[in-house]
Amino acid sequence: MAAPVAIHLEFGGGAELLFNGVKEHHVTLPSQSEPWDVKQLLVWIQRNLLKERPELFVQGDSVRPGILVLINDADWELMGELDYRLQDQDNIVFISTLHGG
Amino acid sequence: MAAPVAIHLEFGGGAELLFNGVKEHHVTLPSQSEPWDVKQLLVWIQRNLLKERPELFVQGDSVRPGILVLINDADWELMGELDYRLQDQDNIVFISTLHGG
Amino acid sequence: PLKAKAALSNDDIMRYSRQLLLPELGVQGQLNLSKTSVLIVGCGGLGCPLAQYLAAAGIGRLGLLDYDEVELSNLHRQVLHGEKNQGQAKALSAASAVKRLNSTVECIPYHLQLSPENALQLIQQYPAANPLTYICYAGQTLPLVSASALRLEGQLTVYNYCGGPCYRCLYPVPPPRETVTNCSDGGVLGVVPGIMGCFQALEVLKIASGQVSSCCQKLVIFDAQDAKFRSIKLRPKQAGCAVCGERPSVTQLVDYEAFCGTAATDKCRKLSLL
Amino acid sequence: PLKAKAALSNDDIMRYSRQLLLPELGVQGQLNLSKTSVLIVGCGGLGCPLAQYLAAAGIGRLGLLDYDEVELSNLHRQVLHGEKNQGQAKALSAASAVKRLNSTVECIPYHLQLSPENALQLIQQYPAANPLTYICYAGQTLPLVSASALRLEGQLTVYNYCGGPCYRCLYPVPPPRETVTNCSDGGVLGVVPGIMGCFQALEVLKIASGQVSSCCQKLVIFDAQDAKFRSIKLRPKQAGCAVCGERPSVTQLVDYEAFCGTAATDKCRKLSLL
Ligand SMILES: [Zn+2]
Ligand SMILES: [Zn+2]
Repeated sequence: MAAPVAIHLEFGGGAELLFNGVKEHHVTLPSQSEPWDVKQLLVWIQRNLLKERPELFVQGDSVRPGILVLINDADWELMGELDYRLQDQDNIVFISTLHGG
Repeated sequence: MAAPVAIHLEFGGGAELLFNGVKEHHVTLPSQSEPWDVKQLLVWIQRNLLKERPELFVQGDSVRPGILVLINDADWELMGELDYRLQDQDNIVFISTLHGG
Repeated sequence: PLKAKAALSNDDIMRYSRQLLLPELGVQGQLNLSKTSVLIVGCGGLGCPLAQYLAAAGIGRLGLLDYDEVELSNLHRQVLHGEKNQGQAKALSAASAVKRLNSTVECIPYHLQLSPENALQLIQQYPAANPLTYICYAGQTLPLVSASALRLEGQLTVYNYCGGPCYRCLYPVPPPRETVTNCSDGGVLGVVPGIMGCFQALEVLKIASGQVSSCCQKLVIFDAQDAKFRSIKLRPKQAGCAVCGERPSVTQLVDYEAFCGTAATDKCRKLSLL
Repeated sequence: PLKAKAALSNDDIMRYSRQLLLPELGVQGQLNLSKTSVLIVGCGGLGCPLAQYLAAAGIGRLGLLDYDEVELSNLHRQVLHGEKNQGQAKALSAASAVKRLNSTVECIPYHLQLSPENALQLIQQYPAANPLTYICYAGQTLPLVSASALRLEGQLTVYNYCGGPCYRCLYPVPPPRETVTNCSDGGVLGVVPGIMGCFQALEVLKIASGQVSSCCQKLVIFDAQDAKFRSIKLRPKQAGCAVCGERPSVTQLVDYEAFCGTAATDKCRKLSLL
């Protein structure tokens, strides 16, 4: 069994609008048989936090195009993307690309 | 005996010009009988780092008016000023107030 | 005194439509802006973008104070002025540029130097709902959004606000005159005061519209070389402060510029605002 | 092609004196600026301060591209335009404002919409020492300083620079059209693009003068509500990228705006620059 994982989630660039406008969430992912990875986190977010229009947040088992995922202030592409294993106190940011000015 | 203390010094707002223009310095303060405080640090800086015109950096046993001291991103007034005891890995910033624009 | 608008006109609604959409501002925030007077001290590198964005956003009254005339060496950073304004008073040049952008802003140029004698009188003309003023005097509670820029660095602080310090709390002793470098001596990349002046405008707009400035009791430092901002927690208002403390010894208006050590005829003096 | 200046004129020395003092710029940096051409795509909330500060600093040539006309609802953030310019092409209005500030900058307004057809031809007119251009095409190595601003947030990235990604590396699949919010729908506080446009100008000036941008392989995020900047490390240039990778499948110019999902007639489309 893997222990519960406490992480800090942030949504920005408009992605927070899918979460009642709340930008920061401190959450604890429950204990489960295997370590938590980002792929499982996306499922957990959909079930527990997402308030509306899931198609604007996920596409298949990943985030929808135009949302960048940042793990501890680095592009998730540098960290293993969906396979990254969450550590306690990780900071995960989902940021929607802005257009306009 | 207190162990050596490794700290990170930064100079900005023009104060770096008294240190050959070098803004960041990683230094290790040697072991001594008592713990290092900011007052002793000022003496050490004068002896070991300061390149010119000490009167533009110190006045009496403190920094000259117009220089703010920041300890780990907080005003030193919140931290005990000259009496603050340095901890390993502390970040100490000396910043000269800018005028103009 | 600035009369409060009861409602937005159709033109106002059109002009400000993109910001009225913001829940953080909305109609009430816009009405708050329209009844706010701001005195901008210095129409230079900081004052130009500050005046520009406050006027664009619909501030009610803008006092534009500057003693200098426009010179060619100003134009690399003082972007409200044009080549044709060389020799003209900066306060007047800035006022006409602001008028071109938003004629609904009441715009008052002051071609004079702030002094202990005229400062109080000036401030009394800015007694609106959210008067922002920069003068240090005993018992003051008026916020001052102050910024500076030199070389590739900028600093910003909101004084006299939310329990934070006044200028004198932070600098109880004026710096020696020879330690004060100005833009004439040290140089400055024009877009650095551009960024800092916009930042001032942002914080003024928050305060004036009824939001809270996020720079309360903070010093923001900008390093343009590394493109890094750093936010420093400052000391609170000091009980022993000679200006704002419990037993103030400075009960007259302080000559702020003299206190800061910048000379009166300095061509690039401290352009704090408000 | 822009002819390189051999030396600075007396007027140049006077005008740029405050920035010539900076060791980071100096005479060589100023000469580098004078031989740089920059194409600014969009003369709106970002393009206005960007054009203003690039012109003030002495960039050699400024292409100003915009398809729209000035409207009243632009003026809360598009500070180069004035009330009298309503109905005029933004490219022309911006060009005359820039001329007022610095007549020595070669200023070329383009009242047109960027398309795959005209983009290449346009870029070929910007082949100076440091051509900055924003078009994604195979094998490109030209830096693109891109920014955006919406509501109270801003983002900035330098693409195609120092081993960092191109736009396509970062966003291999275009976002669904319905997820792209623009300023007309979402609103924007005018000074937020002001800050981001100044920030773009800073990074363009670094690259154009021969310094290194500190935003290499980074995304800078600005939250105006909290007055916080955050810098994110991005992925490097991707070997498998369809545009800049080892076996590019996109070998024609890409319609960048279509790729980003912003409609051609969007009144507040992506104002990236370059
Ligand atoms: Zn005080
Ligand atoms: Zn690529």
